[in-house]
Amino acid sequence: MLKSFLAVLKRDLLLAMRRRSDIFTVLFFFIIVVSIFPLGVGFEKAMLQQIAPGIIWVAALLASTLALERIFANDFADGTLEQMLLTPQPLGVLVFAKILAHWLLTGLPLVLIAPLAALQYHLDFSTTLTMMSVLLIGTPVLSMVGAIGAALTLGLRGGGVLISLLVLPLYIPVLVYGAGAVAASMQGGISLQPYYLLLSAFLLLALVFAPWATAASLRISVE
Amino acid sequence: MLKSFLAVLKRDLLLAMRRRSDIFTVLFFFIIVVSIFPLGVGFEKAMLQQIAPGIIWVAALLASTLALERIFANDFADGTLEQMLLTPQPLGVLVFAKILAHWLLTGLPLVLIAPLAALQYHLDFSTTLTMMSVLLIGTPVLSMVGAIGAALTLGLRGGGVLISLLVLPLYIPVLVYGAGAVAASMQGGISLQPYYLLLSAFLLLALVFAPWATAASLRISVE
Amino acid sequence: MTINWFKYSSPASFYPLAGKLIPVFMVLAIVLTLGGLYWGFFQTPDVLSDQKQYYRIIFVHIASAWMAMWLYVVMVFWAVLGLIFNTRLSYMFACATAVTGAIMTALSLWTGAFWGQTSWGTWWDWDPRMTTQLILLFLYMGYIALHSAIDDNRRADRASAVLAMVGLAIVPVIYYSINCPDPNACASLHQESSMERIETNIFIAIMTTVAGFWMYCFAVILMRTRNIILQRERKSSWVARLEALK
Amino acid sequence: MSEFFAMGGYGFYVWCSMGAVAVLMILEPVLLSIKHRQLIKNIKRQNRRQASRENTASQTEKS
Amino acid sequence: MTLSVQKLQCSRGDLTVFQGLSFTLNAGQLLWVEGRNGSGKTTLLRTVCGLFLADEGNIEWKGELTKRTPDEYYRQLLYIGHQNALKLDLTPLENLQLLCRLAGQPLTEVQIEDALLKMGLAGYEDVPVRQMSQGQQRRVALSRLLLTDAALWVLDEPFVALDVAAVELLQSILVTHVENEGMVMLTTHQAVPLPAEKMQRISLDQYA
Amino acid sequence: MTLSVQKLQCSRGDLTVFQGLSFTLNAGQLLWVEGRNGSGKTTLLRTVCGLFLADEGNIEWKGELTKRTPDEYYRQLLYIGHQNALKLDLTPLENLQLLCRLAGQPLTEVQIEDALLKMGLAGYEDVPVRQMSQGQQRRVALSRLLLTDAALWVLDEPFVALDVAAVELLQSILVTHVENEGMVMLTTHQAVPLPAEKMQRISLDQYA
Ligand code: HEM
Ligand SMILES: Nc1ncnc2c1ncn2[C@@H]1O[C@H](COP(=O)(O)OP(=O)(O)OP(=O)(O)O)[C@@H](O)[C@H]1O
Ligand SMILES: Nc1ncnc2c1ncn2[C@@H]1O[C@H](COP(=O)(O)OP(=O)(O)OP(=O)(O)O)[C@@H](O)[C@H]1O
Ligand SMILES: [Mg+2]
Ligand SMILES: [Mg+2]
Repeated sequence: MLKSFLAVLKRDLLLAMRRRSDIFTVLFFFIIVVSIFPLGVGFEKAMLQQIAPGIIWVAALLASTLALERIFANDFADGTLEQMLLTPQPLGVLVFAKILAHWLLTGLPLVLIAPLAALQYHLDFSTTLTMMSVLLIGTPVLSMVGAIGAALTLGLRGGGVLISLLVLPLYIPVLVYGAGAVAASMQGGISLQPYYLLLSAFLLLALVFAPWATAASLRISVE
Repeated sequence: MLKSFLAVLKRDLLLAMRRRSDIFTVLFFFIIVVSIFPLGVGFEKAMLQQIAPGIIWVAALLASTLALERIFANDFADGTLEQMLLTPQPLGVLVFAKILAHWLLTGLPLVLIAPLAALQYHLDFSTTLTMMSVLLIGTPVLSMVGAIGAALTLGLRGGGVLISLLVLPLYIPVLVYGAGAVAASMQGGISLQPYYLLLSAFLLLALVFAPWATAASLRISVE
Repeated sequence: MTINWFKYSSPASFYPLAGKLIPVFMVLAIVLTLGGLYWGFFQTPDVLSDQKQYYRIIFVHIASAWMAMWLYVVMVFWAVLGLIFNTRLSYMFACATAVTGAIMTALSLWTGAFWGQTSWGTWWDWDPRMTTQLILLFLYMGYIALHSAIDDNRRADRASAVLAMVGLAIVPVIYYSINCPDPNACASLHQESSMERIETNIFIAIMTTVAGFWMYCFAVILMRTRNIILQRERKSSWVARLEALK
Repeated sequence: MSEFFAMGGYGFYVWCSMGAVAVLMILEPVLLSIKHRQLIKNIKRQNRRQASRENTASQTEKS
Repeated sequence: MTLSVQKLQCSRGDLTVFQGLSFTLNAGQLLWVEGRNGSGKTTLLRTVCGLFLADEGNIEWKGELTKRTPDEYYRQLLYIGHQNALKLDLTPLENLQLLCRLAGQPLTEVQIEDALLKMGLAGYEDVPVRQMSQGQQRRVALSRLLLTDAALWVLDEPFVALDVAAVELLQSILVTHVENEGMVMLTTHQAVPLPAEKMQRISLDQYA
Repeated sequence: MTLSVQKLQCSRGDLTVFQGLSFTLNAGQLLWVEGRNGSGKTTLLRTVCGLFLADEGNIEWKGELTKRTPDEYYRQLLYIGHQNALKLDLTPLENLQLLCRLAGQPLTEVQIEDALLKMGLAGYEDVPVRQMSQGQQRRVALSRLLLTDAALWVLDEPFVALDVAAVELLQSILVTHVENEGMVMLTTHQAVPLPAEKMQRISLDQYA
């Protein structure tokens, strides 16, 4: 079981290495979205600081949903997914490997690039650190929840937008507490612990239920 | 020539009618993106008003890019695009029909739904009108320019995000003047004419060059 | 006597020529860059009082910022030439230029950020020139991303050439729009270049460094072009023969 | 000397900029020449294989 | 009416798929392109249609370079590739209507229904193509052969996914077309029953 | 080792594709599923694999319902459908390695290279599958037959896109498998040279 898990994980990472540009695409999408907002809303420093947590989180949400579209689509189109359904391993484990690979390739880079975005919005150092740590806890939740949406919309026309539609509302709790933590850290004097606890609770719940729900959705979609 | 133009236009509209959900998906994506921002940035009225033009335009940009992914992808996957290349008509005309259909199905609904978004951000009536009219001039430019990106990335892995990467920077002028016009109308006392003139100029340029560039890109991509 | 330019448009005859040119450009690059920096660091103490020593970032900042912009034009030039004449070599040039251009853009942003932190107390501001530079980086990245997302070299070359062309057509519009987001106020817009009011020593240092950067870019682009040639033509007979000579 | 490196208190900023420029501008040609050497090695190997294949082919023809 | 190809050379990536390929196809003839898997049959057909750019060589239709007068050429050309060029959400009727309109040849519903009937798809006129089996979809695509007035048919493995009855039907359609002074260029691993004087064979294995 | 199917009924949308279908497949036998286009062959094979849910009926493997003990069943099952299940960006070697690992049967590179060689793909071990022709891709997918130790092979039109040499090769592989007490269930329009006692035929046209 562990072997199949590692095999799937390794394959997905290998595929990404074959097309390294894929990883950068998501990163740059994030950076571009973050960077074009000021062109629309204006360059006032105080205002930018105030909206920064929201903008950065929404950009992360969007980048993560967009990347999701691909998580199963290729496997479905070329028949690999069918083969995964026909293995003697529990499907949940293979799915978990795929989600993990996906997060490593899209979520983690977002966390690492976030300081750049913070710079553009004039956030100070400690706020930037908070931003990174909530993103680190929050983005896996996004991947997990998003995977369910991706599995459900598999092979449907208009997949990309459709996933966003299903999944974005589900992301709202993460968005609210994620952005809330950053805003709180910016104000100072507020304990951040409750935010971290809540986000970690989301993560745990997602870890337990999401692979299983995704596997079930996949079975439905492939039929 | 006109007949083929109409045939392609009719087919694309027919296809959309067969899956009416597609149109709503883009609309809902727009609405959701516009609506989740306040959750991230807070609900202060003055601030929301200030950022409204930017947010609504960026949401329109994103919705339009996402929808673009599909404009040629299906035709490519099922071989219809090949057949379009093999017709005795100029490809640019057929491409123009496809872009027009795409705008009718995704751009126009955005224009019509914009007042809802304006309501959420407490914009007044005249500002909302300005918003709608600049969207009416601006969204066709987005579709035109975006079609080039869609044609270039045809059949590539990670199409969706890649298109956004290529196309979002090119959307900036429309974003700046589109959002600028709304902001100016909000302030009052500033002439909006230059904004309209500039946006119309963009539209004209796009109308002349984009179908042609898209056709050339399609020929390259189908090979 | 006329030179047969087309002779050098084939990779086979260009490859050895480039091999000879690279050391020349490299040496020029080192001499000019170091010379310019020397001038800037050691011949301008009277101009730069102790408080404004950060001003020395300008030498590399301007050089990289200029190269970033020029290389984009150069890249589009080669790409268009490729589309028109369908010469393999010019596509390879375009492709090689893009990476160096992106690096130069990144450098100008980086040095600019450090400058900003010292002089304005902020790493980043949405100043039109800086913003345009950032968008230029996006355009380079778009070009590179598209090229590397396509497997087939022929399609990759032509597709990214079209993208570069569209990009170049829109860049002035982007620059204009960022520069004067309010068209009503544009009539009064007059951006003067600070180059005119500059002290002679600094001017010399800047210009020498810029020349050095040009030479560096020539050298690096030629090197990358040679690599691309080898990579793409590894199966062809002239490459095999070339190595037999060595 | 240390005064020079201090740059009137701005040493960190000046040398971070210069350092980045130096690192990238040295790294780029170095990486390119490493790549070049790799490519040439690959081509030589390819030539060698080709030659040995042709050798064995001609020998089997003779025998 | 002649299709003549001279000294054609095509490559995919580094690989030269075939070179020095020449042939002439006259009215009332069928050209059967043979070759191993990967010998370049699909590449050749796509090149002849102008969907793939040859490295070298000329393709002439009625003595004119096809690149020069593509509209003229495409009016006479019908290409059916691996893909069926059908919209899965539309019905066979709508699909065929559009494809014919694009080829510059509007048809009435009755004509199309007639063709579908002949292809054994009676009763499926109004079923979305998505809900059909592989073979049924292929049949819809091949109905175009009964509707077109193009002279030159270029078919890439048309027999794939067809059952025995459909294979026979397609064979008879091809024979009729050739006998009516039409031209066919196809790849297949299935034999086509035609007399030798009406059939040319070309094996790509020789041009590698 | 027996696969037995009883009173199977499947429907697609409103349409009942087949009903009352029963058969038993024993070790050392091949089951040839025949039928018109659209008669439900693909649907049947997918149902047997558990990829499609039947309306009614039982599918038993070694006397146990396959739904009940899927892991046991899937360890013995190899399904190759219309699609090749290959990642276009990976090489044949990497693809096959992964597919075997997933099936719970790790293999060495040498074994896989050997299989590729037998399938006539020597020299293509390190070429991304994207750069291969239709037939070559199909050959890569079919290499799994040489590598698997599954007893029951379910193949949906395996001969499609193959050239004559590859068709013969595949036929011989099937015959060997059946002679070694393996089981095969396939759809095809191509004959498989097997003696009558080793071959069952079932025509879906009768169960509509
Ligand atoms: C990330 C930040 C920055 C970027 C992307 C950037 C970009 C550029 C570009 C593109 C140029 C060349 C423009 C031209 O020659 O017309 C330039 C030149 C210049 N920059 Fe920056 N810059 C940045 C930060 C700064 C800062 C903070 C300062 C100074 C306080 C500064 C001062 C200058 C000066 C003085 C020139 C050259 C003189 C001129 O031609 O106007 N830059 N910069
Ligand atoms: N997605 C679908 N939705 C609804 N009906 C379908 C769908 N796919 C197939 N059908 C119908 O189910 C029936 C059986 O299809 P199936 O693909 O199993 O046939 P098949 O025997 O494999 O045919 P072929 O030889 O053409 O491959 C067909 O009549 C078809 O119309
Ligand atoms: N996208 C591609 N990139 C690079 N090489 C390719 C590509 N597609 C095909 N090839 C190569 O080109 C050659 C010819 O391919 P083509 O598809 O024309 O063969 P074919 O004769 O149609 O084969 P088949 O009978 O298998 O369909 C093959 O050797 C293949 O390896
Ligand atoms: Mg083929
Ligand atoms: Mg079938």
